[in-house]
Amino acid sequence: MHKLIHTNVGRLFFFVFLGFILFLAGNRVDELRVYQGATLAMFVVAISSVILLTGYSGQVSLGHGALLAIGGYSAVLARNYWSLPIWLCFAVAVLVTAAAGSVLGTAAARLSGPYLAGTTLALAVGLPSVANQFSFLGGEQGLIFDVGMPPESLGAEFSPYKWYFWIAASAALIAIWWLQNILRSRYGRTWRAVRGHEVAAELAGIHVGKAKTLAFTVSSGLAGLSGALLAMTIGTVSPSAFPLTLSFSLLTGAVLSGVTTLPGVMIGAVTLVAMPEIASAISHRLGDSDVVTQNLPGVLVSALLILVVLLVPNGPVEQLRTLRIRKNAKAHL
Amino acid sequence: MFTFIDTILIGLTSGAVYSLMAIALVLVWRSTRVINFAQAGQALLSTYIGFECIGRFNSYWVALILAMILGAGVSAFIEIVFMRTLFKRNTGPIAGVAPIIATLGLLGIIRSGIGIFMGGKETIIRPPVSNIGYTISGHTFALSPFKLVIVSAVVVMMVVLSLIFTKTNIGLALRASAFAPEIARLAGVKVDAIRTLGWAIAGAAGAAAGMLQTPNGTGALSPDSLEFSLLLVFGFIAAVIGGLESLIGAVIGGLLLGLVLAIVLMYINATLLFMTAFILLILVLLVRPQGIMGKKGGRRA
Amino acid sequence: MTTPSALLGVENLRVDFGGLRALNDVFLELRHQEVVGVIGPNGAGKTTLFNALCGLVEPSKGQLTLDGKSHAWPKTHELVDFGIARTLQGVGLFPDLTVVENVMIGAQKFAHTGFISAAFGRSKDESKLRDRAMLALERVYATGLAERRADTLSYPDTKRVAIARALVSEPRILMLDEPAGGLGAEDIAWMNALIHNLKLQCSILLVEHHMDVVMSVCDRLYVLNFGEVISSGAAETVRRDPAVIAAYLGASAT
Amino acid sequence: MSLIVSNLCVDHGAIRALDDVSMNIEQGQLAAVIGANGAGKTTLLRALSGLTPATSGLASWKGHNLLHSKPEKLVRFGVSHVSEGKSVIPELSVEENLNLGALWRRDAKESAQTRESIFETFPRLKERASQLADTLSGGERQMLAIGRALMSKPELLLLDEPSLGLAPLVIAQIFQSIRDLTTQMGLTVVLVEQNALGALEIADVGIVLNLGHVVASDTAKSLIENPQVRAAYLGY
Repeated sequence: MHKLIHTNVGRLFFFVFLGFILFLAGNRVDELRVYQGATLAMFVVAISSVILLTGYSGQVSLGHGALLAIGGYSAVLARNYWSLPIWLCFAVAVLVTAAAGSVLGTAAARLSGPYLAGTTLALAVGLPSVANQFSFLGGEQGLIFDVGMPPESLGAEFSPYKWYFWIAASAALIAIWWLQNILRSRYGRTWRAVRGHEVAAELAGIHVGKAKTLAFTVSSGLAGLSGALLAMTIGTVSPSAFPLTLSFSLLTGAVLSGVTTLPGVMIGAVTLVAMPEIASAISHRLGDSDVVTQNLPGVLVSALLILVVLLVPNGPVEQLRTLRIRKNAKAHL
Repeated sequence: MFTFIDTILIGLTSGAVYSLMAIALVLVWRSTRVINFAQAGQALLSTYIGFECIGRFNSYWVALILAMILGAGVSAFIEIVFMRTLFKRNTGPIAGVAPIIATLGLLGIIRSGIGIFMGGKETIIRPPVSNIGYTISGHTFALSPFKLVIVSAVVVMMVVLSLIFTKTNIGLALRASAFAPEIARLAGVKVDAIRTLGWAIAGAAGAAAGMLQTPNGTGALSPDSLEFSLLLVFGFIAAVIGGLESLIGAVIGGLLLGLVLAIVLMYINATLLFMTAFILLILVLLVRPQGIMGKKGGRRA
Repeated sequence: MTTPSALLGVENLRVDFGGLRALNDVFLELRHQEVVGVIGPNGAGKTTLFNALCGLVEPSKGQLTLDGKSHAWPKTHELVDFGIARTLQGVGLFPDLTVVENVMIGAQKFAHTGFISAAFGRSKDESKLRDRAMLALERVYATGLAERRADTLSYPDTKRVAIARALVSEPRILMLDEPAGGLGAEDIAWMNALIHNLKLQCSILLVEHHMDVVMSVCDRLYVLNFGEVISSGAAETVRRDPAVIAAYLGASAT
Repeated sequence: MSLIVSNLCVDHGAIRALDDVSMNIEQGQLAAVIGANGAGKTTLLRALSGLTPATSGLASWKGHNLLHSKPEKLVRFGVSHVSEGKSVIPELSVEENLNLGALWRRDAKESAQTRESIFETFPRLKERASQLADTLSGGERQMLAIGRALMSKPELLLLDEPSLGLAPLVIAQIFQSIRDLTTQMGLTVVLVEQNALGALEIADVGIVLNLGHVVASDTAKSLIENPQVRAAYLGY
């Protein structure tokens, strides 16, 4: 099994198999779980996007929420104004956000760490307010995103949430398969090289600026997709759907996943999905006061973030791997 | 004409507060090479402390001083407990990002923590003097006694800071540790302690920014209030525009941002504020990727 | 001044750092199948010369010729296309890539897979790149290290891998920045033999402090001091030059 | 009562920079440590001043252990290190650079006296006292760096390549002042130099390092004649 995953065809089969498992799972759990499954898929894509940018190409983005917003709005506009089929709306989201990302990335490639962090932060705060400026973006209330009812061929009992889950899960599977292919190709290698040693990468013939811009573009494409998925699960797009805290949560998810490792992405996504539930369980014990219910998720996520950075800065997955390497090295001696 | 004068006045007062916040960020950046996103959270915490103090001592001024002292303490605590551990352990692939992430986490904890403990209460900080503008020949200008207080408080603090930095031994140690920590250590400066001090001063400056900004707005104090989002984002943009390295740069960045935003606010539309700040930031960085007063990167190999 | 047959020629090179003149009027020539050493005391400007050649610092003035034809100073990422590869003093391996991946990065110019095909998992030339990388590793006797992560290597091993990464682009000119630096006596002897071996395949430009290595491998030397060439010519002649001896041992203080 | 180093080993990651280095320098002596680039000279000084942790071995000054102490502590104990490359802070004025060395001292009057005596030794610094160190020439910077170290009232002065990048005439001046300071103030000096002949001429004793090992150690006079010095530099 392990070996099979390491060939491209093998991985394609693995992903199809995974999709089948998910399909079976989707039929066996209640509506809430199905809805959470869709959210989970959305987070998987969004966190992968952050990991790609921060972990693989070494650029910090504090403003991924803004990219999600671009994706969400473009999908909704494509649906509402041109009535495109739903899969095409997602494609539009990916392409538009990737295009925006390539422009941003060109600027970002010139900036060093703190300046890039500042620029992306400003973008995350600034961009959603644009919606208030132009009436076709729906202002503060935003726009309704209706992906339509599930096809009748799926049967009458097939609920909309299950339909969302199907869409989100297949989108996530395709996106991750696609991303893994890229990361295993010379492009992924190039990004890791640039992050490892810029000058050495340049001497090896890599145009560092182009490589970084490409990473930003691909990451944006994924962010756009997850933005569209987010819009689908909540049914609307509005400035308040993409707050600064979304950007920060995604970063938290990425850190929990171990910024550099894609396999850990589930850890981050599951945590982000489960956090509100854990928080509500705890606040229930504390007597269900409003302020606690509202703020507990924030406290938990932030505390987790700090603990991870302090204790396992490269994420649990990477930490295990390092331990294994050390063990092997000792065995060699 | 009146509108234009008001624009300048609004720009300078809000710019002064952003400058104060930017100074706090620059102090931390210079002493530990960390962008402290928790700065706005610390300012929030200090302002809450100030609010409690107002209740107890019945004086805004005593509360301001106490908030600054306690803000400094909180900031020093964060440096000692979190930053030192972080730098000791931090070697992995995310070495460059980890401090930023840690301060974001702190920001989250402070905000939500305050939300839990204080969120239910109604908290209003009233300005100690009137915030209603002076009226001259029928026009009420955007300059009130409290705005004068803000500007003069910021000016006083800047003068005090620059005196500390240029005239005292501590200031010399602070500058030396920022520019060349190794040489400073060889000269006998306890660089670790000086770093903590840098954080403490930043904490005090941030506390002052919070205590001045809150009554200048609606006066309502809450973890999610607009005032603190403004401080977080605009203080930060001001610092980056200024180049992160220099206190003068922070002041220039703050005032520039304040003026530009005031123009947008008065002549165009308030919803564009954040977008304008972003565009201004991009424009400055496109011309000078290292900020207005920042230094160009050295040799690479 | 440059011989028409020279692979690489530099004339009147000047580099300023702020007010400081790091290089002044420096000239250099590298011919086919030649090993040329650049030596000189600390701070003489040797690495600056390498950096100027590699586009890492910008010369204030100076002419560059490649194959006898005048040429603009190349950008760093274009060097590989001109057939120039360089190792770095600090080695500069990519820490979280395996050894073979590190070397494959050096072979980037032979890769043609487009982004779209890569996304669909059709990286056709991947195995070719790997073969090239393994071949390069073989030339530095490091095939056994191929699957190790670069940050688990011993220092002498990182130096081999760095050279393999430079070699894999099949350069005509190999620039080695202190290949023996930081190595023990045994590894220095090994490096010495390796450079002798490489001589057969490409021309080599070398900055090195270990004089026994320099004397053993170099055909000609340029000696820098205070950013200027104070002596140049055949290795044996240069070594006897009183100006060089003074630069190395220091002039009398009185 | 002297500087004693025995079996000192220092590693930089995987590289062993100093291997089993031992030396013994009497109080009041000027010792020249010479050797080509990469011999481990700078590492030796950094280990002695607490900048680089040692892997194993001992180093003591006046019976006090130098290893495992922070540099800012060792300064208070009389160990001053002028690191490689004219260690001044260009953003500060000349006077501020000097004052930096005496910040930890509690005797304001005496520090002022020290400053005056440094101005006497290097009158050029007095002329430029209020200028930024950035505007100084290479030689002046080196004087300032040494002056800064002297402000800490050192008994053991560690100098790393003061001649680096300076013109021969300036080197001669700097070397002469180092010799004079040693004699006048009764300092013990470890002078790390690539400029072997110049350093040995002013030194009392000399130590030759090569590839992290001590290859020769003798009085400065006899080292000048010693072929091992040439071997360490020129490979013959």
